[in-house]
Amino acid sequence: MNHSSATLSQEDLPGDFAIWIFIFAEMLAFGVLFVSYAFTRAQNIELFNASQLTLNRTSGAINTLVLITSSYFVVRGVEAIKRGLNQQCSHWLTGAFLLGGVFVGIKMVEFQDKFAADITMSTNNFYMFYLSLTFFHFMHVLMGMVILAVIIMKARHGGYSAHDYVGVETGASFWHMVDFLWIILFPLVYIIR
Amino acid sequence: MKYTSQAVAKPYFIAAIALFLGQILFGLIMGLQYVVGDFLFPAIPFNVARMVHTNLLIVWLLFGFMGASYYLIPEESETELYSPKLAILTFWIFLVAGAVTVLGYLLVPYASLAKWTGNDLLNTMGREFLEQPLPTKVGIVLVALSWLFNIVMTVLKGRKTAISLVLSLGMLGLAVFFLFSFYNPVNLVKDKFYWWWVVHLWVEGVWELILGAMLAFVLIKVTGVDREVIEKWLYVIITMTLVTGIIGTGHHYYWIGTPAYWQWWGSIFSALEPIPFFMMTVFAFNMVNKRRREHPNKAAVLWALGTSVMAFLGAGLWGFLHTLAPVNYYAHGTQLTAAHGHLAFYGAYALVVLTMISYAMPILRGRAANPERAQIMEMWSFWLMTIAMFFIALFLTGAGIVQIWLQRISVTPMSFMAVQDQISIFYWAREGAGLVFLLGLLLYIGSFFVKGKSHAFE
Amino acid sequence: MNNTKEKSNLFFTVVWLVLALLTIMTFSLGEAGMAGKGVMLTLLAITMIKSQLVANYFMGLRRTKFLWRVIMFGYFAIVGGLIAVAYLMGLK
Amino acid sequence: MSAKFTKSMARNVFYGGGVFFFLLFLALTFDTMKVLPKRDNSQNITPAVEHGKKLWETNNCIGCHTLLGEGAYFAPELGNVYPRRGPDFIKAWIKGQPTGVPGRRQMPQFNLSDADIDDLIAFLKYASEINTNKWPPNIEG
Repeated sequence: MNHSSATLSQEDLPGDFAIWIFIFAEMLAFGVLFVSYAFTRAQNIELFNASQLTLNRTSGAINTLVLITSSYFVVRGVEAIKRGLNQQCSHWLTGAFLLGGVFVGIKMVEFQDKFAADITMSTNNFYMFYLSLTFFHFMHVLMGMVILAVIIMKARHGGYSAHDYVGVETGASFWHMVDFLWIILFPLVYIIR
Repeated sequence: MKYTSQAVAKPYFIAAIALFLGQILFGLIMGLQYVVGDFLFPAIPFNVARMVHTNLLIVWLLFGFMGASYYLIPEESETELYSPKLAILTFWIFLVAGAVTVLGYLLVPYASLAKWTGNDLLNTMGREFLEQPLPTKVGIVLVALSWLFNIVMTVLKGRKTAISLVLSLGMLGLAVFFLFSFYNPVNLVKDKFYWWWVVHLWVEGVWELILGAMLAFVLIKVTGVDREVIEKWLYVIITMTLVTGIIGTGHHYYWIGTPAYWQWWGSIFSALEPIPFFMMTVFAFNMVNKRRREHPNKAAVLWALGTSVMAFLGAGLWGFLHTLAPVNYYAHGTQLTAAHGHLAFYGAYALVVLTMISYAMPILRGRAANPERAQIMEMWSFWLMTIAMFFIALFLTGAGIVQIWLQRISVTPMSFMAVQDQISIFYWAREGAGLVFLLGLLLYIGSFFVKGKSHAFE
Repeated sequence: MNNTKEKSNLFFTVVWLVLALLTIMTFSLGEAGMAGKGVMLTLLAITMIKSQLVANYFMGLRRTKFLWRVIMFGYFAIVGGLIAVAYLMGLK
Repeated sequence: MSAKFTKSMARNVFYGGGVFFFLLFLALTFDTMKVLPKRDNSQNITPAVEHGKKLWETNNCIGCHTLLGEGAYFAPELGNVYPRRGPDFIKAWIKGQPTGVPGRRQMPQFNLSDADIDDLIAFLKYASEINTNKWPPNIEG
């Protein structure tokens, strides 16, 4: 697969390095939460397996597809801005933003069900991890959407060019992080038993 | 001194050192009371000595922060301070309020002090670190607001730099979170929950912004490294401080009645809290190694590097020792907590104020740096105080570990007082280290009076 | 210049489809309610592949310095590995 | 190091990260406040307990003792002194202070009336029934 830019010299990280320090910190926090979930489950498997069944696996899967697609839209947006096409970039990113909204909508329905069933972080250890992980990730999706919105605004006003699109790549890197954290979270919490 | 109004910082620094000395004297009294239980009883019971010790600590650090900001903001904003007179007025109000409060602790039984100072009106007294009577608390709010007003007006009319912005945010946070000291519900769990919003969100939140801004300022001055690089990393470090420190408040919510999920949130995020301190150490050494000039004030460079290392040891490492919930279950409320408290407060905040004083005082007295002999004396005092405090922390850690074993882990747990007798050897050693610390501090004060050829401004 | 544009966009679309496919596979394994060591390891492997795909191609780490790629791959390997260990411990 | 590492982006990440985690902290606080009544024994707060807490504060007990592990480390933990010693012992102890034994740690005499001591004990009883996730590890506190 002769990827067009594979031949380029070793580049630096896409986007501003400041966001990457934040990305690594978030990855560390989520990583510790994932591993803590796994080892806590090892101590009470029946509880975790039982409670896991009450989760809405379909909405989780749909959300995964939604986030992956929105991540794909962001990639297309970055490819567009690399060629200086501000408007096209803002359209792709708007698509990604709307899909983020879909994710948030589905998530809020899911949370509503749980709270209606009087399930909270104090119900049991599984729900504590489930709600902590999904809510922590949910807030990251919201933050990612705020970042995308800022970039969309600037792109719509032609704020970027083929030689200056660091801001777009910075927001894109954060959004992709939010995506792959969910890619790990979904099977771990919803599927694997 | 580029701006005449920077001279306002001088009284603040002098008051800070004087109160620091007072704090250490009462620390020594308490250290002795740990081994000779009835020392100075009933004239100064332990609880009174403790109030004076902890309140003097916070007040002398606040004096240091205020002095530092009155010194560095005019230089950062490249304009005169908005109102030097207001700064002097604030100084005297704060000094008098502090002195009267300490005298109140010492001369009047606490219960009567509470009755006479309107505690029945609004009950805010009797909580650790927040023992001040209501009028003093109101005074502190006024002092904080006038300090904030003075600094922000100066920044607004001058150059805006990352350092002045971060310092102002730290001061704003300090003022806002202190307001929670007025909220004292009957519900003990809520009382403690919001009490930590003053204590923790100060020392592991906004104070770290002030610490970062002060250290960045001194590093720019003594290393001459490009401001852009230093301020960029300042932002990164304080970002990590807020990312880990805010949710890190959870490590105080394990055993006070709050839900069990705090044990996960608190443990995970407070375990990450040493990261910003580690970054600060790497950052400080990196900047000094890449320095573009040899600043004559070598003592200030030592203080700055010492701050970054001791802050990481005291706040980072010693904090991590007992921050994870399963460990904290046994270490909560033992001498291990006291060890962390001492080393963290000294390493992070006492040292950064001393760094600022060591850098600014010679300039306030009209020279780039103190004479060689004075600097050597200052460096001796740094090593004496730092090593002495390190040993205080070591001895208290030893006491804490034995206390945890005897009182909490062993199958036949001993009573509190029986355990205290078993660890009195550590308390004797700690008192010895405390005396060495006092020697270091006296040497530090002496260094201001050493005459000799000083380095003129280049 | 034109053909590389189509090619890279097509490439990303392919990556997207692979990711979608793997997600559907994960979901169907879940729906089938299968459990046990083999399924767990398969699911974990799929998850790590998907994450690495996102990191390599969507995030563009493919073209960056070795250091960043090691950090990212190491993260997936360690997190995935520890989760596997925890689940294997649970099975005993 | 990435060629692109600007101060302005570092500042944006600082604002974004700071606001984000403070909002998250508020969310956790909101949930805590909601679930607290089931754990904080607040249903047993009586005027006696309230007055007892006032006495606890105005006599600066926290200056020597710890309560639920927080305070000074000079004297025993009092969060579970009620189950450890019982009300009568506590009352006798408070009235009998200071011991005056040379070299031993001394507790001041607070000259509290019997009613005051009963209120203080009511507060300590209330404090001992708060759900502290099974802390302290044993009765010694």
